[in-house]
Amino acid sequence: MTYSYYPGCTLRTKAKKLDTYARRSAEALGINLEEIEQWQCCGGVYPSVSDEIATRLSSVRTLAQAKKAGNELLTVCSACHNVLKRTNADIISDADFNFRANNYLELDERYNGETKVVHYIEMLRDAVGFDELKKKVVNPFKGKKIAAYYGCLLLRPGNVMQFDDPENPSIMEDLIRALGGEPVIYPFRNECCGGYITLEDKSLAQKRSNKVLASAQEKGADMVITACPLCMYNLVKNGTEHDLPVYYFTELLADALGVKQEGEGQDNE
Amino acid sequence: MQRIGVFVCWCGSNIAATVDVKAVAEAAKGQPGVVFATDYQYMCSESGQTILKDAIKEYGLTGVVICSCSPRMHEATFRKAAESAGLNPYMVEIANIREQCSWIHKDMEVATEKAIILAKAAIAKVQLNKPLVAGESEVVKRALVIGGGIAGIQTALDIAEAGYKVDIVEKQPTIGGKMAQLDKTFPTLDCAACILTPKMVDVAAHENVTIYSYSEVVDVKGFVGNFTVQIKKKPRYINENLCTGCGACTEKCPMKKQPNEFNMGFDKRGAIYIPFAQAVPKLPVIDADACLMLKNGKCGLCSKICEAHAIDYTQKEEIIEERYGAIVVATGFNQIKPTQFEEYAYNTCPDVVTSLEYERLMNAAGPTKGHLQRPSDGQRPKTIVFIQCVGSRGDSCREKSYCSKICCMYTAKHAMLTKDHYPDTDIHVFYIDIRTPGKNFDEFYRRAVEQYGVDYIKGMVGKVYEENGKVMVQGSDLIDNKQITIAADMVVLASAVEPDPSARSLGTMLTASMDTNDFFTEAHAKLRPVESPTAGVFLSGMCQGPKDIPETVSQAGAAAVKVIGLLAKDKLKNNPCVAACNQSVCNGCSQCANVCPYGAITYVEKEIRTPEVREVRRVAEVNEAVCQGCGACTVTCPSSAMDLKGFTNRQIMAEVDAICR
Amino acid sequence: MQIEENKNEEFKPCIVAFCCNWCSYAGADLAGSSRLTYPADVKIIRVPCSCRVNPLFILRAFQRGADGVIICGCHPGDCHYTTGNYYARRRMTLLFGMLDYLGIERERTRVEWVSAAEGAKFAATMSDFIDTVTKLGRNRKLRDLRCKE
Amino acid sequence: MNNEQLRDEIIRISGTNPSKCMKCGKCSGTCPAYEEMEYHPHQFVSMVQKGDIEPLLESKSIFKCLTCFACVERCPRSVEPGKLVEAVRLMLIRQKGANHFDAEDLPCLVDDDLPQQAVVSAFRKYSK
Repeated sequence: MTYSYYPGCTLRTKAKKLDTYARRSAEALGINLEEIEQWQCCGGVYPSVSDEIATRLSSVRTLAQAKKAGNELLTVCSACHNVLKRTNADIISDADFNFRANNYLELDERYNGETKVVHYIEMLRDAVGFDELKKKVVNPFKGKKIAAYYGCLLLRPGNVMQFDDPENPSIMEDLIRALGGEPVIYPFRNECCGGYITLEDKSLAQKRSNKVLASAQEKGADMVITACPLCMYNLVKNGTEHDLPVYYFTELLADALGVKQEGEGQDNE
Repeated sequence: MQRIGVFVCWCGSNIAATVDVKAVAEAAKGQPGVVFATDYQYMCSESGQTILKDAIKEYGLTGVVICSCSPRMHEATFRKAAESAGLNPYMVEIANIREQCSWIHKDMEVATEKAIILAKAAIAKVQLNKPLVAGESEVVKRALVIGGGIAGIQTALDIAEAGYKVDIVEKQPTIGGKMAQLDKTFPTLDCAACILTPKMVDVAAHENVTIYSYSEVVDVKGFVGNFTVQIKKKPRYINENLCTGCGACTEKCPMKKQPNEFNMGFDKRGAIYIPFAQAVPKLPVIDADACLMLKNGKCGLCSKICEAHAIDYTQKEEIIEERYGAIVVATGFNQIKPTQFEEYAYNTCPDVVTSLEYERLMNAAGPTKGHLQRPSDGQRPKTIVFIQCVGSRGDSCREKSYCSKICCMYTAKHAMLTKDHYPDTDIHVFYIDIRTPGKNFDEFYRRAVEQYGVDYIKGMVGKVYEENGKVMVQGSDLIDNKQITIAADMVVLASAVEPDPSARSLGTMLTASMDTNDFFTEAHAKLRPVESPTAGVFLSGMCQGPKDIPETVSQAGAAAVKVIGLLAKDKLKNNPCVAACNQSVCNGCSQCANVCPYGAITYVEKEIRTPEVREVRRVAEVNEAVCQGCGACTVTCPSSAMDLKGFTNRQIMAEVDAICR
Repeated sequence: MQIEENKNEEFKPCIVAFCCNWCSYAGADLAGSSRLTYPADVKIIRVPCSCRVNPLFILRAFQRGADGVIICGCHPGDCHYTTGNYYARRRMTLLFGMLDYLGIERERTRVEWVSAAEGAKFAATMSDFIDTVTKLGRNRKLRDLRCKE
Repeated sequence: MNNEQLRDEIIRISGTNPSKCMKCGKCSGTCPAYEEMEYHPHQFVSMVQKGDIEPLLESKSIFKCLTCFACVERCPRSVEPGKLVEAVRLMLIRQKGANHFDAEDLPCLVDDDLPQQAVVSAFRKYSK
């Protein structure tokens, strides 16, 4: 199985772990990731309003490139996933945006939303299968109580993202089970960590992140996993009232699959 | 050539404001056959009808066109008026220039032009109309009520009291419906069981009533006055004639772990069970999915205990066929399970319940004997939050678009009853609007606020979550302009009501139309609220829309009156717009009989005499009492022998021509 | 004949709608009582059931200058006469295929299911159909060859 | 622009319809940045509906929205208040010299671990 892979800018720098382990795990699972050539930043946040055209163009370009390769487009970062998937939905449902974006980009072939955007976890569920994944686990996280942190971007808006039930998701919990851990369900797993507000109002980001961690801790979590570099930053840097370790889900995955090399200890521990 | 009169109605300003009625009348005058044309303010009024009658006599009219509202509205009115003036009623045609013209167009010129075309089409049709005489058919003097809740019980009782036979079909093992599950009823707080159970006994004891419990309607054929219905009796595995209802079998059943539906799953019942103490008929039923004997032939304990030898594991499903003159739909409602609204944590937190579940938790005959205990740990909740409008009044695909109507009142009831039992309970109600339009309703709600000190918070809840053993409710208080979080012990969701899912297939069987929410539609929203557009099918209770008990009971009575009015007739006038065979060109190919959904077409050997031929051959004959006039045969006939009276090929072609020209 | 196109006059199509009495005609009434507007180019003929619509009526309409014909019936399974709309659906499938073969564009004919409760759908369907036919322009394939009075 | 024009412009930018609101307040009941906002999500809806945009443009509230889409997801009437907040913010920062965020401010805000994503997002949200 081959996917067009879109890492996104943060995975090249601050969130190298998210990327490295995603690639290594994919290899172990027999999934081929072909990085898209000359990809551009997705823009970081989806512009919610309908008259923002330019800010969505780079995403359309990425989507069109995946279409050329004929593969589904795989993302790992929640934010990139949200922006790309929603932009793709807009191309399909918003004729005005489709018209303007295509006219502006002047691609070889008009892009009409042909690419399917898939998140890495969806790939694990649908292409690999959690049962199959379980069979390939060599270092199960036995007895570990792991809290999945979805944040807002993977799930919302539910009708576009169609990732899971936006209020009561279970996909990351299923992943944790497949890796041998014990999922911890806590109410703030789908509430915002504060996101980019850390630059505008640090105290608000601290408040939100602490709230998330407190909720996970109250339900007995040993660690938290996330798919988003910004959530990671907020939970670690702003959620200072709690010392729950936070990992990228790919790191756990690589560890469980035995492809995490010696010396790459869980440095958040 | 007909002598046609054209009457253009203003409908006050409804038509006249957008259609130049004078111009329409003027244009009609120039049409072939039109000898008289006029306009009037309200054609349907007494004086409007007089104008029509006088003109028929004065001008010797043989055909009439009324340009007015939809024929579904007043066709019958005008036909009756014409008949009283000596004209055959089927010589009247309506041009719909209100619903299909003046109300949908804004520009006077455009609307007038269209109205003239519609008038011309109707005139062209009337040119070809022929006087029709309606036949008659027998009325079967028996009614069927589908659903045995309070609506069905009341309708059946009223029909039975008038002296007609009536059958109730109830899919549950007992009648009583949702009302039997309720504790007290608003706004008088009388006990639901105390007012319902005597009615259940009355209806069961009535000599004119037959109850088919644990049964479903599986097929409906026929038409008003003469329906043939198949009822499937599901096996109870109990011989009804032998069983004494002692209940000994239910006590000894080893499979005691089945969730009890009547108590919303809060306690358990056996595989053989009587739904509740006052069930009617008071007979046990065996849950075939749980019974060891039925599943693998091992056990048979209940059969050994039963002194009356009433247990019959071999019982099979039975189909009963019965004929009815009228059918009443009383299929009721369900409260939705708010699993789609996980922001309220219904799935994840056991102490978040729906209001019907709360009703059972409060009920003296319920799983906790009336002691309020929260489901998670059996503790008495000290702080309770009620959330209104869960799943109602929405616009997204999750919610129902309508107001469920009863929630405001039952929540006030729950709050007061809880405070009555446990005065130290803190009660908060999140509401969007309080809707109390009913007699003594607002006073009731005010009592909850003023006397009982229930805290009503205008705002909606954004998230419910569990934290440190409490149910945290985060919502907005719009009056104080604050976001608040209440640490509650229990949360009660007033989730939306929806029509019972069985209604959908029933609607198809009855060819009774439903709205987009699967509520049955009424023949007229204001003037015929208890009749379905399908003749002979009547509506009672929640199957037509959300309503409370008093409204349900009054609608049930109204439906009964309509049924009685129908059954009181010995004969019904048929629709004369039925198929007719031109036997001189019929070749007896049988194609029409194949497509006829009613079996109205038979074949006879008949001598055919035309100028060219004189022979005996097989030709089609239409049974006018059975034909419903759909017209399927007319199109299928290869020799165009079949035609539909009132909608003949030539008439429709004339309309097409008039529109296209 | 081809000069006609150069006229600046706005093209107003002539559209015939056959509506069954029980669902679609009632839906049209509901569109009216809800004051949902749609263009006046469509004129409705009431028939008891969509299965009453003889293909000849449609041919006749095109022959007499209609630019589009739409047939509206109850949703499948909801027919007042139980099965009428199924007959209509099959007959129209055949007829539309034939019309297409004759060069009358597929878009000029349509079958739609509109229930008595779907006033909004009725108005939207009509607007959309009128829009489609308007874009196609005048129907010239079938014409009345008789001498005009 | 007068109030009506302002309202129409916000509706155009946002692509959402505030008159669908039934004033239930669920958006404000769900908003994680509620305490930090002077005008709360439900007020955005009602004020936009009235054309009362000026106070919103002047308020810090437009920079407090986390774009977490909680109100968008949970709004029972599909009003999606988050889009209105975004539209008001855009109306402001699209004006010349109205950038809320300057590249010069950045160095003192950024620490070693801050992901690029945050910087990109913040510029998207706060500047043009």
